[in-house]
Amino acid sequence: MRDHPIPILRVGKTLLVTIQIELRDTVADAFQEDILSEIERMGAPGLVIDISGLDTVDSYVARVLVDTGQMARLMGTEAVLVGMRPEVAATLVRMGFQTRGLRTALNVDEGLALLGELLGRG
Amino acid sequence: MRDHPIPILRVGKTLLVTIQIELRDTVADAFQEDILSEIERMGAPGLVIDISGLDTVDSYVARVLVDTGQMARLMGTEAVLVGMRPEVAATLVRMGFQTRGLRTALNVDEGLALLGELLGRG
Amino acid sequence: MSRSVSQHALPIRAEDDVVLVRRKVRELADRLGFSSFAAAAITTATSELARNAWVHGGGGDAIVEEVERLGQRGIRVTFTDEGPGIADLSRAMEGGFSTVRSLGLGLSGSRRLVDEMELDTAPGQGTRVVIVKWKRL
Amino acid sequence: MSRSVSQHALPIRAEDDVVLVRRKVRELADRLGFSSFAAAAITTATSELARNAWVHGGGGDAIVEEVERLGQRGIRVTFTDEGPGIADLSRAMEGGFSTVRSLGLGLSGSRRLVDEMELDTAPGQGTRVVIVKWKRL
Ligand SMILES: Nc1ncnc2c1ncn2[C@@H]1O[C@H](COP(=O)(O)OP(=O)(O)O)[C@@H](O)[C@H]1O
Ligand SMILES: Nc1ncnc2c1ncn2[C@@H]1O[C@H](COP(=O)(O)OP(=O)(O)O)[C@@H](O)[C@H]1O
Repeated sequence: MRDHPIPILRVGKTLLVTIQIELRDTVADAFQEDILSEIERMGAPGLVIDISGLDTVDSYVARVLVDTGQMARLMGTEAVLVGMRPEVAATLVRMGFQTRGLRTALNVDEGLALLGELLGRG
Repeated sequence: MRDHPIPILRVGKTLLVTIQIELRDTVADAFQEDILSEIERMGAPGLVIDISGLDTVDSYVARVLVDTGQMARLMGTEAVLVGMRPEVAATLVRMGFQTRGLRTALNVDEGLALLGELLGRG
Repeated sequence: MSRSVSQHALPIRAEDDVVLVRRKVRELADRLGFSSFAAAAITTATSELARNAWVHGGGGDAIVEEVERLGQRGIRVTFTDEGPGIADLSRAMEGGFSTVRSLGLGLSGSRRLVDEMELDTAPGQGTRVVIVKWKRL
Repeated sequence: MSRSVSQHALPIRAEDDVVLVRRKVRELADRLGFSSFAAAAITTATSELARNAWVHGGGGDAIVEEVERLGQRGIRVTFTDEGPGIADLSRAMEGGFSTVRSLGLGLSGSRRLVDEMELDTAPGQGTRVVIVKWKRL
Protein backbone atom coordinates (compact mmCIF):
# COMPACT_ATOMS: atom_id res chain seq x y z
CA MET A 1 0.00 0.00 0.00
CA ARG A 2 1.23 3.44 -0.87
CA ASP A 3 2.16 6.30 1.28
CA HIS A 4 -1.05 8.25 1.68
CA PRO A 5 -2.55 8.65 5.08
CA ILE A 6 -6.07 7.30 4.51
CA PRO A 7 -6.52 4.15 6.58
CA ILE A 8 -8.56 1.26 5.21
CA LEU A 9 -10.01 -0.88 7.99
CA ARG A 10 -11.89 -4.13 7.93
CA VAL A 11 -15.17 -4.66 9.78
CA GLY A 12 -16.27 -8.24 9.16
CA LYS A 13 -16.17 -8.57 5.40
CA THR A 14 -16.78 -4.85 4.87
CA LEU A 15 -14.11 -2.26 4.15
CA LEU A 16 -14.31 0.94 6.17
CA VAL A 17 -12.49 4.01 4.91
CA THR A 18 -12.41 7.14 7.02
CA ILE A 19 -11.38 10.29 5.20
CA GLN A 20 -9.95 12.94 7.42
CA ILE A 21 -7.37 14.67 5.31
CA GLU A 22 -7.77 16.86 2.26
CA LEU A 23 -8.13 14.74 -0.87
CA ARG A 24 -5.74 16.51 -3.20
CA ASP A 25 -5.34 15.47 -6.83
CA THR A 26 -2.15 13.64 -6.16
CA VAL A 27 -3.72 11.69 -3.31
CA ALA A 28 -7.10 11.03 -4.90
CA ASP A 29 -5.93 8.51 -7.50
CA ALA A 30 -3.85 6.57 -4.98
CA PHE A 31 -6.81 6.62 -2.59
CA GLN A 32 -9.12 5.10 -5.22
CA GLU A 33 -6.60 2.53 -6.36
CA ASP A 34 -5.80 1.33 -2.85
CA ILE A 35 -9.49 0.88 -2.05
CA LEU A 36 -10.10 -1.10 -5.24
CA SER A 37 -7.04 -3.29 -4.75
CA GLU A 38 -8.12 -3.99 -1.19
CA ILE A 39 -11.63 -4.90 -2.36
CA GLU A 40 -10.11 -7.42 -4.71
CA ARG A 41 -7.62 -8.77 -2.19
CA MET A 42 -10.27 -9.27 0.50
CA GLY A 43 -13.19 -10.11 -1.75
CA ALA A 44 -15.12 -7.45 0.14
CA PRO A 45 -18.79 -7.28 -0.86
CA GLY A 46 -19.28 -3.96 0.95
CA LEU A 47 -17.52 -0.60 1.31
CA VAL A 48 -18.32 2.21 3.73
CA ILE A 49 -16.73 5.62 3.17
CA ASP A 50 -17.00 7.87 6.21
CA ILE A 51 -16.71 11.62 5.53
CA SER A 52 -17.92 12.90 8.88
CA GLY A 53 -14.47 14.43 9.33
CA LEU A 54 -14.79 16.68 6.28
CA ASP A 55 -16.14 20.18 6.79
CA THR A 56 -15.70 21.12 3.11
CA VAL A 57 -16.40 18.96 0.10
CA ASP A 58 -15.90 20.76 -3.18
CA SER A 59 -17.01 19.43 -6.56
CA TYR A 60 -13.63 17.84 -7.13
CA VAL A 61 -13.74 15.80 -3.94
CA ALA A 62 -17.41 14.98 -4.51
CA ARG A 63 -16.48 13.63 -7.90
CA VAL A 64 -13.70 11.49 -6.46
CA LEU A 65 -16.09 10.03 -3.89
CA VAL A 66 -18.84 9.27 -6.39
CA ASP A 67 -16.34 7.79 -8.84
CA THR A 68 -14.90 5.55 -6.15
CA GLY A 69 -18.39 4.25 -5.40
CA GLN A 70 -19.00 3.56 -9.09
CA MET A 71 -15.68 1.77 -9.47
CA ALA A 72 -16.51 -0.42 -6.49
CA ARG A 73 -19.93 -1.16 -7.98
CA LEU A 74 -18.41 -2.22 -11.28
CA MET A 75 -16.32 -4.71 -9.33
CA GLY A 76 -19.46 -6.00 -7.62
CA THR A 77 -19.10 -4.24 -4.27
CA GLU A 78 -21.86 -2.14 -2.71
CA ALA A 79 -20.59 1.25 -1.56
CA VAL A 80 -22.22 3.50 1.02
CA LEU A 81 -21.16 7.08 1.78
CA VAL A 82 -21.82 7.97 5.41
CA GLY A 83 -21.57 10.91 7.79
CA MET A 84 -22.03 13.84 5.45
CA ARG A 85 -22.49 16.98 7.53
CA PRO A 86 -25.56 19.22 7.09
CA GLU A 87 -23.57 22.14 5.70
CA VAL A 88 -21.78 19.88 3.23
CA ALA A 89 -25.06 18.41 1.96
CA ALA A 90 -26.57 21.89 1.62
CA THR A 91 -23.54 23.23 -0.23
CA LEU A 92 -23.33 20.35 -2.71
CA VAL A 93 -26.99 20.48 -3.66
CA ARG A 94 -26.91 24.28 -3.95
CA MET A 95 -24.01 23.93 -6.37
CA GLY A 96 -26.10 21.67 -8.55
CA PHE A 97 -24.36 18.43 -7.66
CA GLN A 98 -26.29 15.32 -8.73
CA THR A 99 -26.02 12.27 -6.53
CA ARG A 100 -26.46 9.75 -9.36
CA GLY A 101 -27.46 6.68 -7.42
CA LEU A 102 -25.01 7.09 -4.58
CA ARG A 103 -26.05 5.14 -1.49
CA THR A 104 -25.85 7.05 1.78
CA ALA A 105 -26.39 6.52 5.49
CA LEU A 106 -26.27 8.75 8.57
CA ASN A 107 -23.22 7.18 10.14
CA VAL A 108 -20.95 4.15 10.09
CA ASP A 109 -23.33 1.94 12.10
CA GLU A 110 -26.26 2.73 9.84
CA GLY A 111 -24.04 2.20 6.82
CA LEU A 112 -22.99 -1.24 8.01
CA ALA A 113 -26.61 -2.11 8.77
CA LEU A 114 -27.68 -0.99 5.29
CA LEU A 115 -24.98 -3.14 3.72
CA GLY A 116 -26.11 -6.08 5.85
CA GLU A 117 -29.59 -5.74 4.40
CA LEU A 118 -28.45 -5.16 0.83
CA LEU A 119 -26.15 -8.13 0.93
CA GLY A 120 -28.84 -10.36 2.35
CA ARG A 121 -27.31 -10.86 5.72
CA GLY A 122 -29.50 -8.36 7.62
CA MET B 1 -22.48 -22.81 -32.52
CA ARG B 2 -20.14 -20.76 -34.63
CA ASP B 3 -16.44 -20.73 -34.65
CA HIS B 4 -15.52 -18.27 -31.94
CA PRO B 5 -13.60 -19.45 -28.95
CA ILE B 6 -15.83 -18.21 -26.15
CA PRO B 7 -17.22 -21.19 -24.25
CA ILE B 8 -20.78 -21.07 -22.92
CA LEU B 9 -21.20 -23.40 -19.96
CA ARG B 10 -24.24 -24.46 -17.99
CA VAL B 11 -24.37 -24.31 -14.20
CA GLY B 12 -27.77 -25.61 -13.14
CA LYS B 13 -30.17 -23.47 -15.17
CA THR B 14 -27.73 -20.59 -15.41
CA LEU B 15 -25.48 -19.87 -18.37
CA LEU B 16 -21.88 -19.09 -17.56
CA VAL B 17 -19.77 -17.32 -20.14
CA THR B 18 -16.08 -16.78 -19.50
CA ILE B 19 -14.41 -14.24 -21.75
CA GLN B 20 -10.71 -14.73 -22.11
CA ILE B 21 -9.94 -13.61 -25.62
CA GLU B 22 -10.06 -10.19 -27.16
CA LEU B 23 -13.60 -9.31 -28.26
CA ARG B 24 -12.96 -7.95 -31.73
CA ASP B 25 -15.76 -6.49 -33.84
CA THR B 26 -16.08 -9.59 -35.92
CA VAL B 27 -16.32 -11.82 -32.86
CA ALA B 28 -18.56 -9.58 -30.78
CA ASP B 29 -21.74 -10.03 -32.80
CA ALA B 30 -21.33 -13.80 -32.97
CA PHE B 31 -20.66 -13.84 -29.23
CA GLN B 32 -23.89 -11.97 -28.48
CA GLU B 33 -25.96 -14.02 -30.86
CA ASP B 34 -24.71 -17.34 -29.52
CA ILE B 35 -25.48 -16.32 -25.96
CA LEU B 36 -28.99 -15.23 -26.83
CA SER B 37 -29.69 -18.39 -28.85
CA GLU B 38 -28.43 -20.50 -25.98
CA ILE B 39 -30.64 -18.63 -23.52
CA GLU B 40 -33.64 -19.45 -25.69
CA ARG B 41 -32.66 -23.05 -26.27
CA MET B 42 -32.12 -23.73 -22.56
CA GLY B 43 -34.79 -21.43 -21.21
CA ALA B 44 -32.08 -20.03 -18.95
CA PRO B 45 -33.39 -17.53 -16.39
CA GLY B 46 -29.89 -16.36 -15.49
CA LEU B 47 -26.65 -15.42 -17.22
CA VAL B 48 -23.22 -14.84 -15.65
CA ILE B 49 -20.50 -13.19 -17.73
CA ASP B 50 -17.06 -13.59 -16.19
CA ILE B 51 -14.44 -11.03 -17.28
CA SER B 52 -11.80 -11.74 -14.65
CA GLY B 53 -9.51 -12.79 -17.51
CA LEU B 54 -9.60 -9.37 -19.15
CA ASP B 55 -6.86 -6.91 -18.22
CA THR B 56 -8.11 -4.27 -20.69
CA VAL B 57 -11.70 -3.33 -21.42
CA ASP B 58 -12.04 -0.42 -23.82
CA SER B 59 -15.26 1.46 -24.49
CA TYR B 60 -16.06 -0.81 -27.40
CA VAL B 61 -15.89 -4.00 -25.34
CA ALA B 62 -17.70 -2.32 -22.44
CA ARG B 63 -20.49 -1.46 -24.83
CA VAL B 64 -20.70 -5.05 -26.13
CA LEU B 65 -20.91 -6.37 -22.56
CA VAL B 66 -23.60 -3.92 -21.46
CA ASP B 67 -25.57 -4.52 -24.65
CA THR B 68 -25.44 -8.27 -24.15
CA GLY B 69 -26.85 -7.85 -20.65
CA GLN B 70 -29.64 -5.65 -21.98
CA MET B 71 -30.49 -8.13 -24.72
CA ALA B 72 -30.70 -10.93 -22.16
CA ARG B 73 -32.92 -8.78 -19.96
CA LEU B 74 -35.28 -8.07 -22.86
CA MET B 75 -35.66 -11.82 -23.23
CA GLY B 76 -36.44 -12.12 -19.52
CA THR B 77 -33.04 -13.36 -18.31
CA GLU B 78 -31.14 -11.73 -15.46
CA ALA B 79 -27.54 -11.00 -16.40
CA VAL B 80 -24.67 -10.44 -13.96
CA LEU B 81 -21.21 -9.25 -14.93
CA VAL B 82 -18.56 -10.65 -12.59
CA GLY B 83 -14.85 -10.47 -11.93
CA MET B 84 -14.02 -7.00 -13.19
CA ARG B 85 -10.49 -6.17 -12.10
CA PRO B 86 -9.70 -3.05 -10.07
CA GLU B 87 -7.70 -1.41 -12.86
CA VAL B 88 -10.45 -2.08 -15.38
CA ALA B 89 -13.11 -0.55 -13.11
CA ALA B 90 -10.94 2.50 -12.46
CA THR B 91 -10.19 2.97 -16.16
CA LEU B 92 -13.81 2.72 -17.26
CA VAL B 93 -15.09 5.19 -14.68
CA ARG B 94 -12.25 7.62 -15.41
CA MET B 95 -13.19 7.52 -19.09
CA GLY B 96 -16.71 8.57 -18.19
CA PHE B 97 -18.39 5.21 -18.70
CA GLN B 98 -21.85 5.05 -17.12
CA THR B 99 -22.90 1.77 -15.55
CA ARG B 100 -26.63 2.21 -16.25
CA GLY B 101 -28.25 -0.51 -14.19
CA LEU B 102 -25.70 -3.20 -14.90
CA ARG B 103 -25.73 -5.96 -12.27
CA THR B 104 -22.31 -6.93 -11.00
CA ALA B 105 -20.72 -9.33 -8.52
CA LEU B 106 -17.20 -9.96 -7.31
CA ASN B 107 -16.77 -13.42 -8.82
CA VAL B 108 -18.62 -16.35 -10.35
CA ASP B 109 -19.76 -17.77 -7.01
CA GLU B 110 -21.15 -14.43 -5.83
CA GLY B 111 -22.79 -13.96 -9.23
CA LEU B 112 -24.53 -17.31 -9.01
CA ALA B 113 -25.61 -16.56 -5.44
CA LEU B 114 -27.01 -13.18 -6.52
CA LEU B 115 -28.96 -14.82 -9.32
CA GLY B 116 -30.26 -17.39 -6.85
CA GLU B 117 -31.67 -14.59 -4.70
CA LEU B 118 -33.02 -12.58 -7.62
CA LEU B 119 -34.72 -15.59 -9.10
CA GLY B 120 -36.19 -16.64 -5.76
CA ARG B 121 -34.11 -19.70 -5.14
CA GLY B 122 -31.83 -18.13 -2.56
CA MET C 1 -19.11 50.56 -0.94
CA SER C 2 -17.50 47.95 1.23
CA ARG C 3 -14.42 48.74 3.26
CA SER C 4 -11.48 46.37 3.59
CA VAL C 5 -10.73 45.65 7.26
CA SER C 6 -7.88 43.20 6.80
CA GLN C 7 -6.21 41.58 3.87
CA HIS C 8 -4.03 38.52 3.17
CA ALA C 9 -2.35 37.78 -0.12
CA LEU C 10 -1.66 34.12 -0.81
CA PRO C 11 0.04 32.58 -3.84
CA ILE C 12 -1.51 29.72 -5.79
CA ARG C 13 1.60 28.12 -7.21
CA ALA C 14 1.07 24.50 -6.24
CA GLU C 15 -1.86 22.24 -5.54
CA ASP C 16 -1.23 22.49 -1.81
CA ASP C 17 -1.74 26.25 -2.00
CA VAL C 18 -5.38 25.62 -2.85
CA VAL C 19 -5.71 23.99 0.54
CA LEU C 20 -3.95 26.90 2.28
CA VAL C 21 -6.25 29.50 0.70
CA ARG C 22 -9.28 27.47 1.68
CA ARG C 23 -8.01 27.19 5.28
CA LYS C 24 -7.45 30.92 5.51
CA VAL C 25 -11.03 31.55 4.44
CA ARG C 26 -12.39 28.94 6.83
CA GLU C 27 -10.46 30.53 9.75
CA LEU C 28 -11.78 33.96 8.91
CA ALA C 29 -15.36 32.66 8.61
CA ASP C 30 -15.04 31.03 12.02
CA ARG C 31 -13.53 34.15 13.55
CA LEU C 32 -16.32 36.34 12.17
CA GLY C 33 -18.91 33.95 13.57
CA PHE C 34 -20.34 32.76 10.25
CA SER C 35 -22.89 29.93 10.58
CA SER C 36 -21.57 26.49 9.61
CA PHE C 37 -23.62 26.72 6.42
CA ALA C 38 -22.29 30.13 5.40
CA ALA C 39 -18.75 29.05 6.28
CA ALA C 40 -19.06 25.90 4.16
CA ALA C 41 -20.47 27.97 1.29
CA ILE C 42 -17.65 30.52 1.10
CA THR C 43 -14.98 27.89 1.83
CA THR C 44 -16.27 25.62 -0.91
CA ALA C 45 -16.53 28.44 -3.47
CA THR C 46 -12.97 29.41 -2.56
CA SER C 47 -11.84 25.85 -3.11
CA GLU C 48 -13.47 25.75 -6.56
CA LEU C 49 -12.03 29.07 -7.73
CA ALA C 50 -8.55 28.53 -6.31
CA ARG C 51 -8.48 25.14 -7.99
CA ASN C 52 -9.55 26.75 -11.28
CA ALA C 53 -6.74 29.32 -11.02
CA TRP C 54 -4.36 26.42 -10.47
CA VAL C 55 -5.69 23.86 -12.98
CA HIS C 56 -6.95 26.12 -15.77
CA GLY C 57 -5.01 29.32 -15.11
CA GLY C 58 -1.65 27.68 -14.46
CA GLY C 59 -1.40 29.29 -11.04
CA GLY C 60 -2.11 32.77 -9.74
CA ASP C 61 -2.89 34.66 -6.56
CA ALA C 62 -5.63 34.93 -3.99
CA ILE C 63 -6.44 37.85 -1.72
CA VAL C 64 -8.55 37.02 1.30
CA GLU C 65 -10.17 40.08 2.92
CA GLU C 66 -12.40 40.85 5.82
CA VAL C 67 -14.78 43.53 4.61
CA GLU C 68 -17.37 45.78 6.23
CA ARG C 69 -20.37 47.64 4.82
CA LEU C 70 -22.98 49.50 6.86
CA GLY C 71 -21.89 47.66 9.97
CA GLN C 72 -22.16 44.26 8.28
CA ARG C 73 -19.11 41.96 8.19
CA GLY C 74 -18.17 39.81 5.26
CA ILE C 75 -15.45 37.93 3.43
CA ARG C 76 -14.17 38.90 0.02
CA VAL C 77 -11.81 36.68 -1.94
CA THR C 78 -10.14 37.74 -5.18
CA PHE C 79 -8.54 35.20 -7.52
CA THR C 80 -6.29 36.27 -10.36
CA ASP C 81 -4.32 34.31 -12.88
CA GLU C 82 -2.44 35.06 -16.09
CA GLY C 83 -3.72 31.93 -17.81
CA PRO C 84 -5.55 31.50 -21.13
CA GLY C 85 -8.75 33.15 -19.91
CA ILE C 86 -12.20 31.76 -20.60
CA ALA C 87 -13.25 31.93 -24.24
CA ASP C 88 -16.91 31.03 -23.93
CA LEU C 89 -17.86 32.50 -20.59
CA SER C 90 -21.63 32.07 -20.85
CA ARG C 91 -21.13 28.41 -21.58
CA ALA C 92 -18.64 28.00 -18.73
CA MET C 93 -21.11 29.69 -16.35
CA GLU C 94 -23.99 27.46 -17.41
CA GLY C 95 -22.69 24.55 -15.37
CA GLY C 96 -22.04 21.01 -16.48
CA PHE C 97 -19.43 22.22 -18.96
CA SER C 98 -15.85 21.24 -18.32
CA THR C 99 -12.69 21.09 -20.39
CA VAL C 100 -11.13 18.63 -17.95
CA ARG C 101 -12.16 15.42 -16.18
CA SER C 102 -14.46 17.23 -13.82
CA LEU C 103 -18.07 18.05 -13.09
CA GLY C 104 -17.99 21.58 -14.49
CA LEU C 105 -19.77 22.90 -11.39
CA GLY C 106 -17.01 25.22 -10.20
CA LEU C 107 -18.11 28.51 -11.71
CA SER C 108 -21.87 28.00 -11.78
CA GLY C 109 -21.86 26.38 -8.35
CA SER C 110 -19.72 29.07 -6.74
CA ARG C 111 -22.08 31.79 -7.90
CA ARG C 112 -24.95 30.03 -6.14
CA LEU C 113 -22.99 29.84 -2.88
CA VAL C 114 -21.99 33.49 -2.48
CA ASP C 115 -23.79 36.84 -2.27
CA GLU C 116 -21.73 38.57 -4.95
CA MET C 117 -19.56 37.28 -7.75
CA GLU C 118 -17.72 39.22 -10.42
CA LEU C 119 -15.79 37.70 -13.31
CA ASP C 120 -13.30 39.40 -15.64
CA THR C 121 -11.73 37.37 -18.35
CA ALA C 122 -10.81 37.40 -22.01
CA PRO C 123 -8.94 34.94 -24.22
CA GLY C 124 -5.23 35.41 -23.57
CA GLN C 125 -5.87 37.97 -20.84
CA GLY C 126 -6.08 35.75 -17.77
CA THR C 127 -8.96 35.55 -15.34
CA ARG C 128 -10.03 37.52 -12.29
CA VAL C 129 -12.86 36.42 -10.04
CA VAL C 130 -14.12 38.26 -6.94
CA ILE C 131 -16.58 36.68 -4.52
CA VAL C 132 -18.20 38.14 -1.40
CA LYS C 133 -20.19 36.46 1.35
CA TRP C 134 -21.85 38.54 4.10
CA LYS C 135 -22.52 37.40 7.62
CA ARG C 136 -26.27 37.16 8.23
CA LEU C 137 -27.40 39.52 10.95
CA MET D 1 12.07 17.58 -23.97
CA SER D 2 11.62 13.84 -23.80
CA ARG D 3 14.11 11.50 -25.40
CA SER D 4 13.09 8.39 -27.35
CA VAL D 5 14.78 5.28 -25.93
CA SER D 6 13.27 2.69 -28.26
CA GLN D 7 10.71 2.75 -31.00
CA HIS D 8 8.39 0.29 -32.80
CA ALA D 9 6.33 1.09 -35.86
CA LEU D 10 3.20 -1.01 -36.30
CA PRO D 11 0.68 -0.84 -39.11
CA ILE D 12 -3.06 -0.54 -38.46
CA ARG D 13 -4.39 -2.14 -41.62
CA ALA D 14 -6.81 -4.67 -40.16
CA GLU D 15 -8.87 -5.00 -37.02
CA ASP D 16 -6.43 -7.54 -35.62
CA ASP D 17 -3.69 -4.90 -35.82
CA VAL D 18 -5.52 -2.93 -33.12
CA VAL D 19 -4.97 -5.91 -30.83
CA LEU D 20 -1.29 -6.11 -31.77
CA VAL D 21 -0.66 -2.42 -31.03
CA ARG D 22 -2.41 -2.78 -27.70
CA ARG D 23 -0.31 -5.83 -26.83
CA LYS D 24 2.89 -4.01 -27.68
CA VAL D 25 1.95 -1.19 -25.33
CA ARG D 26 0.93 -3.58 -22.57
CA GLU D 27 4.28 -5.43 -22.86
CA LEU D 28 6.22 -2.20 -22.66
CA ALA D 29 4.18 -1.02 -19.65
CA ASP D 30 4.91 -4.29 -17.88
CA ARG D 31 8.58 -4.16 -18.77
CA LEU D 32 8.89 -0.60 -17.46
CA GLY D 33 7.17 -1.62 -14.23
CA PHE D 34 4.04 0.49 -14.60
CA SER D 35 1.40 -0.14 -11.92
CA SER D 36 -1.55 -2.26 -13.06
CA PHE D 37 -3.65 0.94 -13.07
CA ALA D 38 -1.23 2.94 -15.19
CA ALA D 39 -0.76 -0.01 -17.54
CA ALA D 40 -4.52 -0.40 -17.98
CA ALA D 41 -4.83 3.34 -18.61
CA ILE D 42 -2.27 3.59 -21.42
CA THR D 43 -3.31 0.24 -22.92
CA THR D 44 -6.97 1.24 -22.98
CA ALA D 45 -6.26 4.67 -24.50
CA THR D 46 -4.15 2.91 -27.13
CA SER D 47 -6.99 0.57 -27.89
CA GLU D 48 -9.41 3.49 -28.33
CA LEU D 49 -7.13 5.49 -30.60
CA ALA D 50 -5.93 2.55 -32.68
CA ARG D 51 -9.54 1.56 -33.17
CA ASN D 52 -10.38 5.13 -34.23
CA ALA D 53 -7.55 5.11 -36.79
CA TRP D 54 -8.97 1.86 -38.12
CA VAL D 55 -12.73 2.55 -37.96
CA HIS D 56 -12.81 6.29 -38.70
CA GLY D 57 -9.47 6.82 -40.42
CA GLY D 58 -9.64 3.76 -42.67
CA GLY D 59 -6.36 2.44 -41.27
CA GLY D 60 -3.02 4.04 -40.49
CA ASP D 61 0.08 3.56 -38.40
CA ALA D 62 1.12 3.46 -34.77
CA ILE D 63 4.53 4.18 -33.29
CA VAL D 64 5.10 2.82 -29.80
CA GLU D 65 8.04 4.43 -27.99
CA GLU D 66 9.76 4.17 -24.68
CA VAL D 67 10.66 7.72 -23.68
CA GLU D 68 12.74 9.32 -20.96
CA ARG D 69 12.69 12.79 -19.43
CA LEU D 70 14.72 13.89 -16.45
CA GLY D 71 15.25 10.30 -15.42
CA GLN D 72 11.56 9.49 -15.63
CA ARG D 73 10.42 6.68 -17.93
CA GLY D 74 7.28 6.75 -20.01
CA ILE D 75 5.41 5.45 -23.02
CA ARG D 76 4.56 7.54 -26.04
CA VAL D 77 2.22 6.28 -28.75
CA THR D 78 1.64 8.12 -32.01
CA PHE D 79 -1.33 7.28 -34.24
CA THR D 80 -1.57 8.61 -37.79
CA ASP D 81 -4.10 8.04 -40.51
CA GLU D 82 -4.90 9.58 -43.89
CA GLY D 83 -8.66 9.44 -43.29
CA PRO D 84 -11.29 12.20 -43.45
CA GLY D 85 -10.03 14.00 -40.32
CA ILE D 86 -12.32 15.35 -37.61
CA ALA D 87 -14.43 18.31 -38.66
CA ASP D 88 -15.84 19.36 -35.30
CA LEU D 89 -12.98 18.61 -32.94
CA SER D 90 -14.33 20.37 -29.85
CA ARG D 91 -17.55 18.40 -30.15
CA ALA D 92 -15.69 15.13 -30.65
CA MET D 93 -13.53 15.87 -27.57
CA GLU D 94 -16.52 16.66 -25.34
CA GLY D 95 -17.44 13.01 -25.06
CA GLY D 96 -20.73 11.28 -25.71
CA PHE D 97 -20.55 12.27 -29.38
CA SER D 98 -20.16 9.54 -31.95
CA THR D 99 -20.72 9.22 -35.68
CA VAL D 100 -20.99 5.45 -35.36
CA ARG D 101 -22.88 3.03 -33.10
CA SER D 102 -20.60 3.60 -30.17
CA LEU D 103 -20.27 5.33 -26.82
CA GLY D 104 -18.25 8.29 -28.11
CA LEU D 105 -15.84 7.98 -25.17
CA GLY D 106 -12.73 7.21 -27.20
CA LEU D 107 -11.23 10.67 -27.53
CA SER D 108 -12.50 12.31 -24.35
CA GLY D 109 -11.87 9.17 -22.33
CA SER D 110 -8.35 8.70 -23.64
CA ARG D 111 -7.38 12.20 -22.64
CA ARG D 112 -8.46 11.47 -19.08
CA LEU D 113 -6.32 8.35 -18.95
CA VAL D 114 -2.98 9.76 -20.06
CA ASP D 115 -0.63 12.51 -18.90
CA GLU D 116 -0.30 14.22 -22.27
CA MET D 117 -2.39 14.14 -25.42
CA GLU D 118 -1.94 16.07 -28.64
CA LEU D 119 -4.32 16.02 -31.56
CA ASP D 120 -3.69 17.27 -35.12
CA THR D 121 -6.48 17.00 -37.61
CA ALA D 122 -8.31 18.86 -40.35
CA PRO D 123 -11.09 17.85 -42.74
CA GLY D 124 -9.51 15.87 -45.57
CA GLN D 125 -6.08 16.00 -43.93
CA GLY D 126 -6.12 12.86 -41.82
CA THR D 127 -5.58 12.65 -38.08
CA ARG D 128 -2.54 12.42 -35.84
CA VAL D 129 -2.80 11.75 -32.11
CA VAL D 130 0.11 11.52 -29.67
CA ILE D 131 -0.33 10.26 -26.11
CA VAL D 132 2.19 9.99 -23.29
CA LYS D 133 1.96 8.24 -19.93
CA TRP D 134 4.76 8.57 -17.37
CA LYS D 135 5.68 6.02 -14.79
CA ARG D 136 4.94 7.36 -11.30
CA LEU D 137 8.03 7.61 -9.18
N1 LIG E 1 -9.21 30.48 -14.21
C1 LIG E 1 -9.57 29.92 -15.38
N2 LIG E 1 -8.80 30.09 -16.49
C2 LIG E 1 -9.14 29.52 -17.67
N3 LIG E 1 -10.25 28.77 -17.85
C3 LIG E 1 -11.06 28.57 -16.81
C4 LIG E 1 -10.79 29.13 -15.53
N4 LIG E 1 -11.80 28.78 -14.69
C5 LIG E 1 -12.65 28.02 -15.42
N5 LIG E 1 -12.23 27.90 -16.70
C6 LIG E 1 -12.91 27.17 -17.80
O1 LIG E 1 -14.29 27.05 -17.52
C7 LIG E 1 -14.66 25.66 -17.46
C8 LIG E 1 -15.71 25.45 -16.39
O2 LIG E 1 -15.12 25.71 -15.12
P1 LIG E 1 -15.77 25.09 -13.83
O3 LIG E 1 -17.24 25.41 -13.82
O4 LIG E 1 -15.00 25.52 -12.65
O5 LIG E 1 -15.65 23.54 -14.06
P2 LIG E 1 -14.36 22.58 -14.01
O6 LIG E 1 -13.22 23.35 -13.41
O7 LIG E 1 -14.88 21.48 -13.13
O8 LIG E 1 -14.14 22.18 -15.42
C9 LIG E 1 -13.38 24.92 -17.20
O9 LIG E 1 -13.43 23.59 -17.65
C10 LIG E 1 -12.36 25.76 -17.96
O10 LIG E 1 -12.38 25.45 -19.32
N1 LIG F 1 -8.99 9.05 -36.56
C1 LIG F 1 -10.19 9.64 -36.81
N2 LIG F 1 -10.52 10.04 -38.08
C2 LIG F 1 -11.72 10.61 -38.33
N3 LIG F 1 -12.66 10.84 -37.41
C3 LIG F 1 -12.42 10.47 -36.13
C4 LIG F 1 -11.18 9.85 -35.77
N4 LIG F 1 -11.21 9.61 -34.44
C5 LIG F 1 -12.41 10.06 -34.01
N5 LIG F 1 -13.16 10.57 -35.02
C6 LIG F 1 -14.52 11.17 -34.93
O1 LIG F 1 -14.77 11.59 -33.61
C7 LIG F 1 -15.93 10.92 -33.07
C8 LIG F 1 -15.71 10.63 -31.59
O2 LIG F 1 -14.67 9.69 -31.45
P1 LIG F 1 -14.59 8.83 -30.14
O3 LIG F 1 -14.67 9.75 -28.97
O4 LIG F 1 -13.40 7.95 -30.22
O5 LIG F 1 -15.92 7.98 -30.17
P2 LIG F 1 -16.38 6.75 -31.09
O6 LIG F 1 -15.17 6.27 -31.84
O7 LIG F 1 -16.90 5.80 -30.06
O8 LIG F 1 -17.45 7.31 -31.99
C9 LIG F 1 -16.10 9.67 -33.92
O9 LIG F 1 -17.43 9.21 -33.93
C10 LIG F 1 -15.62 10.17 -35.28
O10 LIG F 1 -16.65 10.87 -35.94
